[in-house]
Amino acid sequence: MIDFVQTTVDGVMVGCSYGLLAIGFTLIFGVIRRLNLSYGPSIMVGAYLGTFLYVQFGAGPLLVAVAVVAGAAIAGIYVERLCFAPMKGGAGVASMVSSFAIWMQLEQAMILLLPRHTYAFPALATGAPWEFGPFTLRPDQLLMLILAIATGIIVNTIIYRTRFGTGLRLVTSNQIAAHLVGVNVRNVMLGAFALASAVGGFAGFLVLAIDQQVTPMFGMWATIKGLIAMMIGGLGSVPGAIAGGLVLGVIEAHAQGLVGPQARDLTAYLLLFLCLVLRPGGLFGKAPEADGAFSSRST
Amino acid sequence: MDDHVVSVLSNIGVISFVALSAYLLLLTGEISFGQQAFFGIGAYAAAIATAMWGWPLAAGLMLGALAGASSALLVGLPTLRLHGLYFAVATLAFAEMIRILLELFHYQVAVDGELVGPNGTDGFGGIRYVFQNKIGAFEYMLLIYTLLATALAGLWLLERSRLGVAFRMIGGDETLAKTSGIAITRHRMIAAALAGALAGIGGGLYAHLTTYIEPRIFDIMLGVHALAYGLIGGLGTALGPLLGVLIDIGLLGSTRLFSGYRMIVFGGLVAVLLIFRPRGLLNEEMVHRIGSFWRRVWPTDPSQKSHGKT
Amino acid sequence: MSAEILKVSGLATSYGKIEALKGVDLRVESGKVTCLLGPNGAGKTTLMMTIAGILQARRGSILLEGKQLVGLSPANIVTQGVALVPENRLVFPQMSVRENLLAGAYQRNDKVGIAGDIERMYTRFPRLRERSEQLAGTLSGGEQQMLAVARALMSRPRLLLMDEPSLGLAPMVVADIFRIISELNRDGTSIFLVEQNAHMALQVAHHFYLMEQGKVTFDGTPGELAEDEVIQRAYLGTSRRSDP
Amino acid sequence: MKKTAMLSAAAFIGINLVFPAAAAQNIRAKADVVCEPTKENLTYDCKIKLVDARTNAPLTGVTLTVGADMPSMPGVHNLRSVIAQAQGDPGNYRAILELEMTGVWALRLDITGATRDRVVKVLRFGDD
Repeated sequence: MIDFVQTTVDGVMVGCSYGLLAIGFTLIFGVIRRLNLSYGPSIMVGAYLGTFLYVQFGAGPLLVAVAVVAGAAIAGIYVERLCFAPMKGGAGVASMVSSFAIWMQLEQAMILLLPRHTYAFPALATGAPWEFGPFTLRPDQLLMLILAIATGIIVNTIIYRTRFGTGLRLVTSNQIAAHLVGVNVRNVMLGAFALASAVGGFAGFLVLAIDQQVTPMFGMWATIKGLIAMMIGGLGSVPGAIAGGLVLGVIEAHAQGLVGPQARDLTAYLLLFLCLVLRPGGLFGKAPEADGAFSSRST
Repeated sequence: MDDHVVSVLSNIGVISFVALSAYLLLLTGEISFGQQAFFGIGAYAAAIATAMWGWPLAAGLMLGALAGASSALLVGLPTLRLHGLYFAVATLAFAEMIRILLELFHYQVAVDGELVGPNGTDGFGGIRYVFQNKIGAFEYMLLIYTLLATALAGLWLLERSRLGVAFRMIGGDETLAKTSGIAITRHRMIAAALAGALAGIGGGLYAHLTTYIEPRIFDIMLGVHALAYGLIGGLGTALGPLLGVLIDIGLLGSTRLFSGYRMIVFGGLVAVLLIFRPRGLLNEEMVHRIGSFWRRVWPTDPSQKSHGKT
Repeated sequence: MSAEILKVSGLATSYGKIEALKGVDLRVESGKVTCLLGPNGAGKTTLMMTIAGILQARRGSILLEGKQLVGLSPANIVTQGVALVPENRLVFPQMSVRENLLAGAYQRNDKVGIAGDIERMYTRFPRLRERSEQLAGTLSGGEQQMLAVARALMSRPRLLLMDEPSLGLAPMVVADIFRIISELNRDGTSIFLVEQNAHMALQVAHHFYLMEQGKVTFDGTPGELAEDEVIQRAYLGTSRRSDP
Repeated sequence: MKKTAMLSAAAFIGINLVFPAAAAQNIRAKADVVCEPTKENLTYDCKIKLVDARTNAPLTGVTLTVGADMPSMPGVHNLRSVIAQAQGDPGNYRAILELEMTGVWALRLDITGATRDRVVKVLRFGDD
């Protein structure tokens, strides 16, 4: 029982960052209705820039966080300009493959910047774990939880309280209708990529700061975790993304606790597969409508 | 022929199978991120057959194709209802599950006093059929291309058959295809099985080419590459994916041109190419244009044209 | 001849290699209802989408009171005072009726004015007041059409473009829609209307155009031609009749 | 002439595909590989010891070429193979490898000459 609670708490901590990753993914999906495979690699660009500053100049966590977020946002804008903005409506597969090509490009560029396999990443906070009776809580994990929740609140405010957020919601809801009420759809898309990559970048910063190391696999890792959490929660839904992230985090933690590290990933994919087969709309979304936007048919 | 050239050409030939596999599904309008799973299953099946059970290569490759096709059918059943992104991600999830299961797969027997067989993340080495039977690198390359040519001829015939027309119709507009009386479910299953078999044979050839396989080879990178090859080379003809592989592995991967910067150049080129040609270099329009040019240069007897009318 | 609010000349729009509009000329008079009739596939919706800036014109010009609209973004065209009520009632389905109305005022910043306009819309369309907090996707077809019109009006357009407002609606609702069109026009809004329902359209229109295969083939006032002649020309086609 | 060669090659493969030769006829190579980084970035000095797997006798009189591939990117980093030089005791060889990045590489040891075989060794190159 005690183990169960402890594992669940640990899972929630990680799940928060998954949730943030999924929010970014889902924001992009909402406006472009297709998959941006370069989402994780954009975050990796930020992560490597931050690591570079840390390794070369000994930058502190705050500066590194700013670099990660800014780097991710800039890379996100680059991806939007090159892979999505120029594509005429319907070229869904082409822009997705294009985002994959840019994934390869960004990854290699970062490997050129930092060619070693592993680099150290600054810790979020140091200090001995707190003990509450039988439970332990690492201060950096608690800080991560707080920062993740704060980020969620900020994103929520941007989406529901700003003019840009209104535009974003309108484009997500119905792109043509958004055009017709005077939303500058191109700007909103660009903004969505920047915002989403920045949020993803911050999530990436939190995860790396807990792990205290970064490898070239991080880009793929971020794409996959964000994708799974997004799909479990329901495509295009921000509350779903958070829920999907938490579910993924908790279930992974338990799978790892019960069976072992390989079971962790296996369970994550099994959960995703079952979710898609049994409830394609995700745990919290609606069943998918016959959406032609993402299909090779309409290219 | 230079050993390096033979090795590169062999690689191109083998990877072409998985590219064709993804292309076949694209024809029916489905994007799969998971064809690498059937490539991997085929590789393991064929390698187990020759290296551990002492089967001849031909039988091993057949087993690989069979394993690829049957596992494609198996995953096809629950994912049939899914489309577009949902199908793509479901295939990805399946392929990653297979990869992790292969990481947990330990099955070894002693051959000549040495343990051979899948050993989890440590891979599966000693797939030495080609060497034991003194098949030279060049001869093995010929085998790969003979099989590839057979597969292409099969695809060429398929695209001109009723089945192929049905595939393109489903890919074009499923509702329309349904109202034209095409059994969608059955055709999608057939396409999935054929694609699985293609990937399976390719995997079997790959295992015997490199003599060493491990689960990591069959991860999402390979799958998305396979998909990308079709898009780069063009969706107008089965030669498109081959062109894609040729450009990537042949032109960029194997020359030391841009070494270290290869992906930066290649990634950018692909992105720019897709802006101007979202259906690849050899898209339907280009294929049509080449076709009419060919007919002008090489006019055929007009009476032969009537066979398309049935 | 009274002042024109919209003048379209030589307008051509293509989808890939298929030219949907092949040089369209027409004008919408200020303060009047102008109607465009024609068979399916004539290019009517393409014309509307091109005026609204969603589709790019290949040639020709669109002048709104002398100001060129070709090349402007859809958002910019809304700012110029043009609003389109699109075909098939494109509302924001997961948003409430009130949020949809607020979306219509996306480009405005005057909170007080917007609140007043929402109140006016509720007075004009009482059903929308009843459904204020309901999600737009759950409204009936007629209610969605009302909402689409009200949303377009929220931007305070000088020219209202309407694409097939009666499509797929019950006759009672269609009558309602046309009553509202007349009312809006009486209040001073210029209206350019695409319709399949020629009978209803000719009752409200001051001027009408016939369009066929991407070209305007006839224009006149409703009295000028017998109604069945118009219908004959608009939906059965005449211009190519003599061709072999 | 070329056609005949092709045909006979095809026939040879065909026969081999269906009737595999008895495995015992061939020498099975075994290899130990140790790679050390050099002063050059991404360049490694590899010492290879080749033996017959059954008798543990050193393999001599063969040509050894070393290539490398990254399992996580099959076919992507297909480096041009280098010929290893025989050095020191019989069966000992040495090759200098220039890799494109650190990480896990599968080294392809191709043995030609008196006997033909391939051994694949998976090694991690880099700092960790």
